[in-house]
Amino acid sequence: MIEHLVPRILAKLLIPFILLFGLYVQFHGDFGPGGGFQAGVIFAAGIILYALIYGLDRARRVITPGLVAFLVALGLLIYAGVGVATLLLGAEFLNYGALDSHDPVHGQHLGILIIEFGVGTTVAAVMITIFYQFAGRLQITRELESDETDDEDGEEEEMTGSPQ
Amino acid sequence: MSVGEWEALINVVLLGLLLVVTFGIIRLRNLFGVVMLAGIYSLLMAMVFTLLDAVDVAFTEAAVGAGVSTILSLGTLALIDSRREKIPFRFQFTPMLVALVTGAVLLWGMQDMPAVGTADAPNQVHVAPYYIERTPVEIDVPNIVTAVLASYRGFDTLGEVTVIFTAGIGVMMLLSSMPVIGARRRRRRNGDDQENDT
Amino acid sequence: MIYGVAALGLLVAMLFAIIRALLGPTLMDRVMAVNMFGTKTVLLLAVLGYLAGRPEFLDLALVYALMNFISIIAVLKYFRYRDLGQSRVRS
Amino acid sequence: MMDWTVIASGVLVISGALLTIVGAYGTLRLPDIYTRLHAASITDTLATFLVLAGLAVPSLVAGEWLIAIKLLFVLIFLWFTSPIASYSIGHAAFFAAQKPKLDHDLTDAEGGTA
Repeated sequence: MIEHLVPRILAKLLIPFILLFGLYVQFHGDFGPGGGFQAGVIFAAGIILYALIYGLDRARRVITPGLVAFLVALGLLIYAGVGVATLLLGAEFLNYGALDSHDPVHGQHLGILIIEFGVGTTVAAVMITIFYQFAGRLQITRELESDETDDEDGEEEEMTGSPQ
Repeated sequence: MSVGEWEALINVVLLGLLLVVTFGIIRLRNLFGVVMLAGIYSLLMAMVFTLLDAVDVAFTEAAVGAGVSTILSLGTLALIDSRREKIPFRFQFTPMLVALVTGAVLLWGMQDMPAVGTADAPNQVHVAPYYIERTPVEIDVPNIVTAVLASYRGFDTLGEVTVIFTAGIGVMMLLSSMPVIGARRRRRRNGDDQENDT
Repeated sequence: MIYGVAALGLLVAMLFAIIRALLGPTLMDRVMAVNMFGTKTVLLLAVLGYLAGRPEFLDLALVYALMNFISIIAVLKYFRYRDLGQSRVRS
Repeated sequence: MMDWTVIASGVLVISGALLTIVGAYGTLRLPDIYTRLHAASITDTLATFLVLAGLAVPSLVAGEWLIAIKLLFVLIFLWFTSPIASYSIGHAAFFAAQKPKLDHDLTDAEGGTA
């Protein structure tokens, strides 16, 4: 796709806006429509657009599959970690009021912000993962086929084709 | 006409369009066309949700429908051979009967339901007043939906995130390249003598 | 009132787009109908926000305006390469 | 109360909606994908501008700058993204080996000369 000039240039212009809008939806969810789930999907869509335009290999260099797999787990851990933290502070599981000992309302604000961030992280990472796996599958299939026919060729492709 | 009447009229038109698109999806025998019509369906649903004042749901529908669902469907189509899906359209009596009876039962059951937006409907008087009254005091965020989703029903949302997490892990395990490449390496390592077989 | 009339006009245009999507005849006609439908959705969401007196709906219109074309680019890539993960021009 | 903001806003929005209908009707009548694309994308610019400008008038008069700026962003993004979409559809149609219908391909009913 990189040889298509018009989508490439305009995508270069628009991807920052998509990512910024994702962050706006993420942190503006308390005030207007939106929240972690929507923000994660929008953010992932920006990355997917990059992968579509510049190719999967370059996208995988920017956001490595290892990092994405880490983020998938991290978001859920943030969410559950907040619950454990409130347990340790002496309140019920996920009762954010305990996060601030002076002002429970402020604790609620903080808790909602953190768990929405966790939700956004997991959703964005899962969406990117699903896209990576679906889009990268044909490459693997081709490699396997070329491997069966010509073993010497397969050796080289493995270096470039295998994910980090 | 008042605003409410206009909204009702637009709602009826949107639902009619939804019906047309649904029948189109059923009749279409081409998977790519079905993916495209499903995109239109998603856009229509976002507008219906907006008219029902469910802005957060509409937002989710918008983000997923515009952003990723079509792309993931196309990714799936690229993996399978979509041109082979020539299913002949033929009328089948029993499924039609079951669908008609189920629809009739649902319509009959709808008689007892309160009208959309009725203030004294059971779902409006159960916990909703509590949320509306207590949110400014206890949580103090302007968007009550966020307060309910993230705080009052935080445990439920934790479960939803776990579902998404599981989906991601499942796709990773099913489609990931790691096991395949590992198997190939193994095969190559101990398969020098079997090279003639392949 | 005016916004209601405008919304009905946009709905008529949407009906035309759906007819085009259902009739085809080629796949690209359907893709074009979806794209056209997306643009009209942005406009209708904005008009609905004003009709209901809640211009916060504009966030929704903004999402569609920003992201509706991504799926169309995926369609181009699908038709051109049959592979959404394609990276460079094959020699 | 029919003051000038309502009239200006109404005229702009209604004319935009009319143009949208004309463009959508064009996609029904025109014979092949390339001409239909022309009809679909020509409404994306002017009709979009008219509708969104009509919506912006009352907000600007009322001094709600945030809403007007959001409308402006919607307009700008639509102006950026719909040409990409049209370009992509045209290219995809070309790669799908669709030939444009020329004059001698058309029947009389479609407005051809042959």
